Amino acid sequence: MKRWYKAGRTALILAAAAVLLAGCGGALDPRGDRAQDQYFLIMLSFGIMILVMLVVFTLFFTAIIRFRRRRGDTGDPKQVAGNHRLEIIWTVIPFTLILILASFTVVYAFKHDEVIAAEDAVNVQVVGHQFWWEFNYADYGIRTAQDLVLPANTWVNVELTSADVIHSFWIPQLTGKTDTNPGLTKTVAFKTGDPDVYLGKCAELCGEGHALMDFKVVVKNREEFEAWVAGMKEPAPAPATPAAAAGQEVFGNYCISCHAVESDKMSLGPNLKGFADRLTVGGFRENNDMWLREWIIDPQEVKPGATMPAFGDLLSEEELDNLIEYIRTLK
Amino acid sequence: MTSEEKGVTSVAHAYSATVAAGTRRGFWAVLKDWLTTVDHKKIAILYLLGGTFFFAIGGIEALLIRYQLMFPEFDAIPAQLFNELITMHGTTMIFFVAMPLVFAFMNAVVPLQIGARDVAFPFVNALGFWLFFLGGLMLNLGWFFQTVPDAGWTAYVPLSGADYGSFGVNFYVMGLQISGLGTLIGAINFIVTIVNMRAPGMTFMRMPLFTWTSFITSVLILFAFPPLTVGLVLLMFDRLFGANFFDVTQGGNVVLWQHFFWIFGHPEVYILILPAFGIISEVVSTFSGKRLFGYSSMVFATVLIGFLGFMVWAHHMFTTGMGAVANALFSVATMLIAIPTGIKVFNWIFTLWGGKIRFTAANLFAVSFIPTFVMGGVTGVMLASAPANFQFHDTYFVVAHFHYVIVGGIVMALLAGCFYWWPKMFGRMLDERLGKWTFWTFYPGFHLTFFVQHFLGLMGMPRRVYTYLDGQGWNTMNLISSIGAFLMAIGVIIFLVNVFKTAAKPADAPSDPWDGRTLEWSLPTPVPEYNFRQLPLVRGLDAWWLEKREGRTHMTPAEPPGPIHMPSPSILPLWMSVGLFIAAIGFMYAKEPFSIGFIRFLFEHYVIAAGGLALFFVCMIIRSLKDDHGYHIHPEEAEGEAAHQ
Amino acid sequence: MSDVHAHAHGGELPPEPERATLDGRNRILGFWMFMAGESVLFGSLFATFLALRHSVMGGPEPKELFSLPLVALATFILLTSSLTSVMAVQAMHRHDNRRIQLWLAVTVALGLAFLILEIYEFVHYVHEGHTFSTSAFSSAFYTLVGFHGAHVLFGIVWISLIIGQLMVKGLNVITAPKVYIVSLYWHFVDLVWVFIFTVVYLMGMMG
Amino acid sequence: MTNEQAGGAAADAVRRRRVHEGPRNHLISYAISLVLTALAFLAVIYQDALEGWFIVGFLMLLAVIQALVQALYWMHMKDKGHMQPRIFMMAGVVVTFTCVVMALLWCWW
Repeated sequence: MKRWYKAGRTALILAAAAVLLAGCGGALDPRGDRAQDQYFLIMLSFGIMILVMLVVFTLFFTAIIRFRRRRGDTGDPKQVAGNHRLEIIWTVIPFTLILILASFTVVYAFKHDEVIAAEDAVNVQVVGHQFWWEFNYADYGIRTAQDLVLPANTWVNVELTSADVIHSFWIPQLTGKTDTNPGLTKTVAFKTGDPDVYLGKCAELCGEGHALMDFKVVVKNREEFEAWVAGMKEPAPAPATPAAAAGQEVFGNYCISCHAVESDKMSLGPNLKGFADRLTVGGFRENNDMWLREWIIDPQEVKPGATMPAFGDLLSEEELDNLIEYIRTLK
Repeated sequence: MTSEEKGVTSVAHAYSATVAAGTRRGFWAVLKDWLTTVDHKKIAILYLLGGTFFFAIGGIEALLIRYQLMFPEFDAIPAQLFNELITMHGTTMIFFVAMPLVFAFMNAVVPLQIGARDVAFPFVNALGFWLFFLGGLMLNLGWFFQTVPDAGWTAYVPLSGADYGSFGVNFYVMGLQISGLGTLIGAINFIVTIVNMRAPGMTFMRMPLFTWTSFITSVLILFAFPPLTVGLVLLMFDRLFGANFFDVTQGGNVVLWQHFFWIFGHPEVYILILPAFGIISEVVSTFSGKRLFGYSSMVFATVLIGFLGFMVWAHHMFTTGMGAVANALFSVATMLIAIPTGIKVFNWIFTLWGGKIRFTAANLFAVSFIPTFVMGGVTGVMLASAPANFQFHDTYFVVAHFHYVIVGGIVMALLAGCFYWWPKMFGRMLDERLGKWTFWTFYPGFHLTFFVQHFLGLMGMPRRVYTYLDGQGWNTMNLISSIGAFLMAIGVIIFLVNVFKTAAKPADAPSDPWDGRTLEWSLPTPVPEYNFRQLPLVRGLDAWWLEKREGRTHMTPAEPPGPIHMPSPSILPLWMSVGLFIAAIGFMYAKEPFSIGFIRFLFEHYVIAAGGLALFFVCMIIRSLKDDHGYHIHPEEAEGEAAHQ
Repeated sequence: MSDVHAHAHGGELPPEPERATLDGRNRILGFWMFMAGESVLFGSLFATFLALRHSVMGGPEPKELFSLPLVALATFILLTSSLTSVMAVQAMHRHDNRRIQLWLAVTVALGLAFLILEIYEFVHYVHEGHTFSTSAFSSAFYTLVGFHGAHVLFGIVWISLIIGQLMVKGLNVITAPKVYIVSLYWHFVDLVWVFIFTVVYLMGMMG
Repeated sequence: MTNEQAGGAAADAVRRRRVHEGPRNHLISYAISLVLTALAFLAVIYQDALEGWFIVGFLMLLAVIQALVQALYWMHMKDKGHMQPRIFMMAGVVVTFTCVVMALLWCWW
């Protein structure tokens, strides 16, 4: 029975490994400098621990198989008080293993606490909100949300804080978590990988919408990044179509009090400058008209706990269409 | 035992374990007996019942959680309810299941193992139980008022605070304060009992390991619960009286709560696991037929774990941004704990080694504890590495880790303890066959549930998410995990069936069914109210086994028989706890706009709160003024008793 | 355990009546445990205070609030009451029931004086605009000092009850541990105050 | 019945001495406490004459000495049979110290 079970467990491990090899990201598919260090530490500790487990399991299974009471055997086994040599061995060997792991840990703990003052480093202030992310590029005068746009293979210093409760900023493939604490700031650095879209998450329970408080990290080439910065600083073009113009009016009536559409303005909700180019609605749904419409009609239905009021009852179908048309012009 | 006596003792299932002779009594008399008891053996049963009751609640919560996570974007349970479920599951399981069940065994076994007639403070012991129980009710009261704690069992401010928290968090704050007080005084009782009331010859280094671990656990409780109490008081002042400890706009600090919580919270995990270590040591040693390998290093390791447990709390907070020095220090300190823990694991294995192992249900759980706990332990060391922890933290890897330690460690040990000590506690043997069925459903179910969660965590699934999106490669593992959870539930149900089936049987367990080694097995079953007619003389480690192997059937007495002084039962512990319960309600609802003017008046002016506190203090004063002279059991009665064993 | 009863009734009191019975020894050791836990409780409150002591948020600064003569007087009173409570224990060791009551009564009186000073002080602060809800500092201040004040109040009631018991029941092996324990408690309260006047008041005055 | 109770002749002698001890020791402790308190107040009153860090250290030292004097004499911790209280109070102080260090290092930035 036990053996069967052990075999089952091995099969599970293999199955899990297979799934991992299929490229399902997370910390096991690191793309940035920090995440690669962390991956190394994970694998190092994992290796040491597998070693420990092998030794323990071998001894354990040998013991329980070899020393089961045989039928009819009623005598007492030999009473052993202990064995100093053995006891020293199993104190010293774990100590050595721990020492190895601890050395690497200490080195990386200091390394990962450094802020990188590289010339081309990008500085971003990250503010956690219930349940969305605000990204401020003070160097460029840009305020944006949900999509963290960064140049490739560059050091990024993020200054983390929160507007309400504690969130935790996490991009599994680029860097581990750091909490965003209200009233406090903490700056951490990480290096972006090659151009790609990485998934970012909130990793600290922050309320109803916590599970869906995702964001995207859009890593672009330097040139594309520069172009994005320039684009974000341009004023929004006047709406080209009458529908969009009508939508702008709706936006002005209902939305503008919370959502700024220029990247240099403070904004209560996510700043919508550049929304048309963003990857998601609400941080996790594909940015298409369907989800945008759903969101405006009833945000809580899409993302529980979202603080934006539902506009389904306030807006007519036509107003909704116009509004969406307008929002699509926010490049 | 005669058949007549069997009839008498089956009046009430649990009751019969401690009552040896008497007439059939009415329901109210029995109820009164249980509400006023100060007998540690009955309090143990109360703790067991209370813990099991909350275990059912916490278990259902767990199943609902796993049900919702079975499929991606499943909408069986809304987000808010899900947050309430995880909060209540965690809080219930730690404070109102693991703690009381540990206390149940401490109460049932420690006085017997050290050769004492009673605990040092029987009244305080009873008070500890009632405070725990009413604290647990207080926590769960939210379900009836439809406002349930929802900020996680760690209740991080400001999510649990005055500005962002729901009303339900009040139940958490009040419930944990009440039960925390109970736990604290319970711990003081055990420290004093173990220090002052050991039988002649029972030196510290002859104490059974379960007593040792209970002792260290009590010490940890003594020092770990005050910081939690302070944290809860601060939170309560913030929420109810407008204080600003955690309000950043008024200069408060949100990290302070986390420090207090974990200065308590980390020792708390050792508070729970150390008695589990003790149980495993007893069971493994008994069923291997060998004395514990490396007893003194086991004791040393226990003390060391207890000490280090206080120095590592910040490893739960690596991601709060404490800086490299703190992270490095706490990493290394945490890893060091692996060494005494490793010593323990090897000692258990070498206790088995060379033994003649009997695989009873109790030993099945105890033995399987070892590899499971090792798996939980090694992930603990992995988590201790701060930079790697940045990836592990708050993911399912952590969930897997602590469930391996808590379910694979503590619950397995508690189940082993149940099967091992059930005959001594209740006078009946649990069914071995059903016990093995429990094992073969629960144990695989447990691994199925939590093993895959390691990988979910590594793949980036955060904990405390009410749902997850499709296409991240998490679907299969979540489904497996949920199936495992249901398998565990089946195991638990089989166990409960076993308990009921056993309860229906006559109480005819032999006094020493396992060829035990420690003093509790030298006593007749059911254990008389006064435990030891004559205090035993202890002549070494595994005192009872030594005597048996020298051909004796009784422990050598250390004193002549004489009248035995017993404390009087008291209803005051219950009333004191009720007083605090009422006071908590009074404070919580002080600002509630009740529609009925009179009720509103009572709450608004703190009449209810003051009334509850008054009840508490008046009971306390009565207790102080009225001397408890107790009563005496005379040797003749005791003799008559002994004749039956 | 049978000796509990034997000593409780009549007979000559032993030299240390508080330790004459197992119950008495249990209570004393248990109370030490309680105080060990309490010291962590106060330690946590001190930690809170230290963490938040600069968060005055525009409210009055400690320097503007505190008055050293008042604190010195309170300290003197509490210190003296600690001495009188140890005198009560000495009287108990001499089996002098009347003296125990006398010294305990003096302790209660001094405790009351301390409490009145503290209440006066708090009322004064509230008038200065330093209320419980003013800032994190004010919350931490009132919680720490108020917690100590509550301990003083509890001690006063407790000692009074014990004086009553000594009057009614006399000094025996049941009341003796109570006198000893309440005296320990009172010393502990005084000990905490040593750190309060040092950390809260004196260091607060240093700005 | 317990090991402790089997106190031999030595313990009895200590007890007898305790009965006859006068209030002298306690009055001395009282005087020491008064002096230490007065020193602490004086240090703060004349704080301009000294460095800030020195006064803080000095105050803490005075408080600790006073606490020790009171615990050892008034609370009888110096006496025989107080091993357990000593161990547990020490442990309490260690945990307290931990809390305070926590507060100073990581919450007061």
